Amino acid sequence: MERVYLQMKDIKKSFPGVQALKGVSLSVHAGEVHALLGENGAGKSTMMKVLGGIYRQDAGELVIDGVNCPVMTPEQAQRLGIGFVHQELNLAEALSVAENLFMGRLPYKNKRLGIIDYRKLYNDTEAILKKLGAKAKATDIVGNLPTAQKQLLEIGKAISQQAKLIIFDEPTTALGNADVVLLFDVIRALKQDGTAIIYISHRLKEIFEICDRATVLRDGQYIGTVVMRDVTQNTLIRMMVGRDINELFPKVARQAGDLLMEVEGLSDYAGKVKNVSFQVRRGEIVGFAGLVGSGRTEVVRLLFGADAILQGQIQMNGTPVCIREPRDAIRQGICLLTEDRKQQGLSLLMSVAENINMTNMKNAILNRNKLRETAEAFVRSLRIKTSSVDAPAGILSGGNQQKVVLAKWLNTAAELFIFDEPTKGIDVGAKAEIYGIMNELIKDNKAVIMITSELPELLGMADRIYVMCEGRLTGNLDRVEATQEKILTLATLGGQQSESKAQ
Amino acid sequence: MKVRLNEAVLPAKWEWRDIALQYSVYIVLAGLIVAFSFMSPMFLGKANIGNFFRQIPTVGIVTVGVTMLLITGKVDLSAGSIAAFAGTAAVFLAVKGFSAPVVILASLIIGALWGLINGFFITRFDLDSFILTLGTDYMIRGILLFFTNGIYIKGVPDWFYSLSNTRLGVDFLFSNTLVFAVVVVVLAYMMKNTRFGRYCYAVGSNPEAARLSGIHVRRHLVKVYVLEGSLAALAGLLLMSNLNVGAPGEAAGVGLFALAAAIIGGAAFSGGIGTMSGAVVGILTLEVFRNGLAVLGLNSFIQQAVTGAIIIVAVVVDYYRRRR
Amino acid sequence: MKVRLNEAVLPAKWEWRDIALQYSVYIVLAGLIVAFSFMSPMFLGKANIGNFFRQIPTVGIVTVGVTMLLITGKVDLSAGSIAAFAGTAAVFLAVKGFSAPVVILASLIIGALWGLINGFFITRFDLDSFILTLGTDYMIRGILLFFTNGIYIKGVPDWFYSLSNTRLGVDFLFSNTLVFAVVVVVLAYMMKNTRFGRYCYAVGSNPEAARLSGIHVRRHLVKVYVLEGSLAALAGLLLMSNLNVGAPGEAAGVGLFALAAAIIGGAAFSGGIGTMSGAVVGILTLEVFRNGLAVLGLNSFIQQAVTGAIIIVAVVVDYYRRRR
Amino acid sequence: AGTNSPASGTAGKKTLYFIPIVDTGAYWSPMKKAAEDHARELGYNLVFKTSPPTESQKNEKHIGFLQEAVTNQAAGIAIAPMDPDMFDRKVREAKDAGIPIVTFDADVKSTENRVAYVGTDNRLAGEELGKQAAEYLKSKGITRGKLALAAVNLTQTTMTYRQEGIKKGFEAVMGADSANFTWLEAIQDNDQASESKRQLEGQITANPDMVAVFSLGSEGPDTGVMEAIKSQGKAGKIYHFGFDYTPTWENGVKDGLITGIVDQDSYLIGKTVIDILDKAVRGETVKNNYPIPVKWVDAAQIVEYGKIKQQQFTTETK
Ligand SMILES: Nc1ncnc2c1ncn2[C@@H]1O[C@H](COP(=O)(O)OP(=O)(O)OP(=O)(O)O)[C@@H](O)[C@H]1O
Ligand SMILES: Nc1ncnc2c1ncn2[C@@H]1O[C@H](COP(=O)(O)OP(=O)(O)OP(=O)(O)O)[C@@H](O)[C@H]1O
Ligand SMILES: O[C@@H]1[C@@H](O)[C@H](O)OC[C@H]1O
Ligand SMILES: [Mg+2]
Ligand SMILES: [Mg+2]
Repeated sequence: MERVYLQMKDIKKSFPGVQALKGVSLSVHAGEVHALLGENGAGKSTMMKVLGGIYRQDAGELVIDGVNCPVMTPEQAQRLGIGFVHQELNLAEALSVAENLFMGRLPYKNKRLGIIDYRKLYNDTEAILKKLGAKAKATDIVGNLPTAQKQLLEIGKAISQQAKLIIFDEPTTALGNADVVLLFDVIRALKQDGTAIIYISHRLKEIFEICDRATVLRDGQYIGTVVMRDVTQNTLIRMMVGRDINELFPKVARQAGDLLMEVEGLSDYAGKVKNVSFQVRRGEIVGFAGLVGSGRTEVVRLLFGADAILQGQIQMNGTPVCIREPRDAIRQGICLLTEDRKQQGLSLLMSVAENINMTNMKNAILNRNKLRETAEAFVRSLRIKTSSVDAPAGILSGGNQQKVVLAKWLNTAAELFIFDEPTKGIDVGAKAEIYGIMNELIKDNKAVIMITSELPELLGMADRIYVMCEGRLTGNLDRVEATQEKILTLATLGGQQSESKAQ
Repeated sequence: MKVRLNEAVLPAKWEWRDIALQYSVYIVLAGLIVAFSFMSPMFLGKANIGNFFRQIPTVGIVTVGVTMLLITGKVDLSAGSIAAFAGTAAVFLAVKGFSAPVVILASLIIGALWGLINGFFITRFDLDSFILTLGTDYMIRGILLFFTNGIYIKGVPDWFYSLSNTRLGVDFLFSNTLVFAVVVVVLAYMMKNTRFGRYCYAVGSNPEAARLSGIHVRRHLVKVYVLEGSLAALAGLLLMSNLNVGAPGEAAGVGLFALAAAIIGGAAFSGGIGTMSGAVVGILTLEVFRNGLAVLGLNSFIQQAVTGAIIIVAVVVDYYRRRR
Repeated sequence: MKVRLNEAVLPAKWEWRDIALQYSVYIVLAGLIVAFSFMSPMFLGKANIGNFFRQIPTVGIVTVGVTMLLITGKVDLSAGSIAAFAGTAAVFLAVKGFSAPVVILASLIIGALWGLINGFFITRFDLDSFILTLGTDYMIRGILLFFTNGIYIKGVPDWFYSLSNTRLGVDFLFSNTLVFAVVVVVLAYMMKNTRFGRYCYAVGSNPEAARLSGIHVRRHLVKVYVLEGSLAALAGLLLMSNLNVGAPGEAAGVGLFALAAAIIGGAAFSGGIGTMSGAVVGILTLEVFRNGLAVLGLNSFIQQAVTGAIIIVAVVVDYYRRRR
Repeated sequence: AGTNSPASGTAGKKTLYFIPIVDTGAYWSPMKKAAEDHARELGYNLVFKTSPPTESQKNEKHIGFLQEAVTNQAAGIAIAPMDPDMFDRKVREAKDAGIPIVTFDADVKSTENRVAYVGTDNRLAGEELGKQAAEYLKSKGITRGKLALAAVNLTQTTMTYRQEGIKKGFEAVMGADSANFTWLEAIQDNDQASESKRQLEGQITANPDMVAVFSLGSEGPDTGVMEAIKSQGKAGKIYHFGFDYTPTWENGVKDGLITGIVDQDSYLIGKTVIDILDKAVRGETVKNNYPIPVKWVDAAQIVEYGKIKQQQFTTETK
């Protein structure tokens, strides 16, 4: 149990303008779940990419199972049994589930000619899928699967490789509660088999639940390694952030104001939203709860004009509005922070400044100085960690990218802010900052719709909570009456039978 | 250029419209055949069918090669020049008196070597395949024309002519058609059932994921270019046999046309998508159309214009298929 | 051909990117100029410089148009045909006796309309721009050839000839060069400092994010195609003025060549990347090279081969630039 | 397009296949008109087959047309073979099938397999042009200098023959002085006027002693050469000799951008082809060769000459 499987000593790595790792050490035992913690941009992913051979360290030593590996490559990492569940999905979307799981290690009827044994391939796949509790079938095309299933596949890939060390880089951001439970079962089983596991997450609750020890980084510096049993949440946060965060959910209760948005009988073409009606008032944070796949994202995409509306009416400030395109919604003062920042939120090749200003190019001829000043102001006020506003958004860490998306919308005259999973991949410090921003917004008599799969966050911040199940609204709970249990019941009730209970 | 997979969730009920769209290319093809045979009795005549089958192998073989490449996420604009180069070289050697096996092997190797060069540059220098093969297209053709001085090579031995032109029992089946059919069947099997084929899809769909799965992506890409180059050479060989000369200016533009056919047949620039049967239907559709127009005796410029139009129609139909 | 937006795509040293982008191409360009001036004393002579400046506008204008389109993430293979169509139509109208403003406006509108058609199909049916414009290329050219019967239109009035050929003070500066320079300056400014230009980068870089930021992506794309079509028309106008005829077969392949130039100049197929100054250096590099070869009086075929080689060299140099 | 199908209400009529390289342009258009007019007069059903100039499998397609004519048992076939060897076998197969074949524009290798060739002898035509050019230069007292040549496509056999002929004719007339002349690399422009213009401009810059240019093939090189001479201010200093009449020449007559051309009488070629084919079909004996001589047209006569010529253009394709 106490066998040291991985040792990374004094790793240094710099990118132009940033020293991402300033001498970080990490030691992981076989059969241990080891958390890697730190704020956004602390260097966690970079550390793991060094381990995976994706980046080459500037200095420092890597010892795996007693073997010194000065230069790591992805191929070598694979040979050494290092499995990687990346923060970003990395699948061959056009291929089947089975092929994704076994690519590179397909079973053959004739090894030399490489003639594939499909029967064995599918059988092996079904076995793994069962172990993962995944709903997908071996022959499904990955591109057609929901994100949660894709995320499970990434995990399955690592497991099926019989890896001795598996790195989970924020594996639960796209998973619902039930899936998280399943994942933890899988992790525990792996641990039993003596697999070493590195677990990265910003959800401290999970860390306490599944991890044995934790190594904390801050600003690329090694802060320390602790045994989970011996620390409190506050100690951990202090190590990460360097200060205390007094209140995780700094909720400011306010009297709800005028009716801002009213939605009647909204449905979409794909059948993922069925006859949804609700209201949002100024000065309130309206939460949407539901299982992953319950259609919350689809509802807000309709409000924003990102998808086409089949039926239903939307009123803003008491007048019906017609929203066909996001630009129509923006004109009505609606904005949407999408759940997928890389694909939908940012132009990764463009600079931070350009991303921030994209929603607000009012004049045909641009004043570049002014745009720059605007961007710099947001970088300061949101504490976006970037070497310059001219850096491409793609090189920022996940959490900082999220802040850029936020800045983009704060830079408009929006009145209704829709946040879809706003704290996905965001560190505790930044989370508190985002909650602070929400409070500012409602103080300005604006309104917020928040979708989140983290129930504590929902209960902590929302004034009212709508619950969705299979495309229908199944409940509308007030802040005071809402509990985890009530929400879960409403979220798992069949859409049909609960129709009467809505509203 | 990204394909949307999200919407393509399978419908619960298969309505006839869905089926129609799923097989849209086949339907377009069938429709064309029916329409043309009404418009001209010559269209389904023995003479025309014979011609059709004898003309399809050249562009057909290039098309399946290019489709394999597209599935792997790459293109080759130099395919036509490779065909001309390898074919002309074969004629040169045949005229010099080398034996059939030597000539054929040499020609295929020449095609493979050009493919190797394309593949090497693209992988070694991480180049866009479009622009690199545009460059090699100019280069290969220029070298070929320079060495031959642009002049046809004559005096082809009889065995060389028979490569394409051996009659197989019936009047409308010749050896080059058979070669084409064999190539299609072998390639279709390979793409579906072998490691090599599946690696093509994996590399085309997500090269990074493929690399992380332990596939040697660069090496695989080079292999695919080598195979595609040999296929182009085979096409060139059959073409020159058909023409009975070594024609260095031949097969210009075949690469682009093959690309159009592959895409009409369902392959995508984004890689990872496409089938051999689709490719064959794609090229058949384009060629039936062009053949029909020629049979109808349309003004040759109008033929060019409507060929453009059919490419557009085919991709628009494909749009409805994707949207289903 | 889709580039995946993971970290690996991003340049390692982004601070130097803009400088480095033009630097390496400049080196190739400067090297070529030095080499040719050693090889031929005529190369830097007044006469040749004059020729060079009069030859560049046609392909140059198409190149900047295509670059704008590439930045927006699209291509146009029909640019050459649009140029020929609009230019020939202008000659037709000029010969019929219409006045200069009418003719010029009509020609630009024709180009814009073809651009509109390209843009409409691509956005309405979500088509791959490569294959759609391959189709319209055939179509536009076919229609043009059909209407003119492939025969040149002659009897061009004097004012039409002056469009390109008015001497501007010095011996080596003519009106078409001036038009080109103005187009470049205006477009460079637009791409950098206007909303239209920045939207091009945003749409090319991530169309979905652009749409969700409130950019009307389709409409923007159509606008870009319309502008690019008009630029192609302008190029065609200057070309026909230079040739003093309406030549319906002219400007074949110019679109592909312009694409090569744009990419050598640093634009990328994946969209979102590229500059006008890069594009100009790209086309200058290719054209200096071709001009030098013509002055040296090299064999036509060898010229073709080395043009291919220079494309390859340029992209390989570009690789080292990216890697720095 | 009623002439395109042998079965289109023309029962009883015999079918002739007519397969030119293309059906458009100043050279081919009159030929097509002549063939159609004349076939109608003689009571034939004429099947006209050709392909677009941009066709990427042009040669294969045309071999196919020939094959089709044989399979459909045409009464007679007229073909412009793009190369003597390429069509040689198919022509033999036609002969074996008992179908008389007339070649035009270019011939096949085994001349015994076709009944007759109608058209220009491209070597002789080239010689004529070369001679005329040399005479002209001599008359201007020019006995040395550089010579250039531009063609659509240097790979076509007809073009190669013409090039050979031009050199031969030029040397024959120039005699000993021909050693003082240097031929520059030939320019190929694929019918892009701007390309031949660009290339020739380069050659003129590098060779101030250029005295003459020849252009062959089509309007592309013709125009390119004229405009290059104009842009370099060499009108009247560099003499330009062309092959084939096109109306575009009129652009250069006034400014001295064209010196003279040899022209093939393509209308006569078309008419003769049908005549000879008719005779062969009816079993009459025909000659082996019907050379249609080219005609030298001086710049001064081009406009007048063109008036007659343009009456032969067909607009039927519209
Ligand atoms: N390719 C790169 N080029 C330049 N800087 C980079 C690059 N990759 C990472 N960085 C920088 O290195 C630092 C560490 O980033 P890293 O992605 O390791 O953070 P992280 O701890 O994983 O954060 P998160 O929790 O947000 O995922 C950040 O400042 C980031 O901007
Ligand atoms: N057919 C599909 N193809 C690809 N991705 C999909 C598909 N369906 C859903 N997704 C993605 O899966 C994720 C969750 O599914 P979905 O959007 O249906 O539920 P949701 O209600 O948005 O979930 P949540 O409750 O987490 O917001 C989203 O990121 C969504 O974009
Ligand atoms: O005879 C010629 C023909 O062979 C060529 O293709 O086009 C024009 C004519 O001069
Ligand atoms: Mg990270
Ligand atoms: Mg969601």
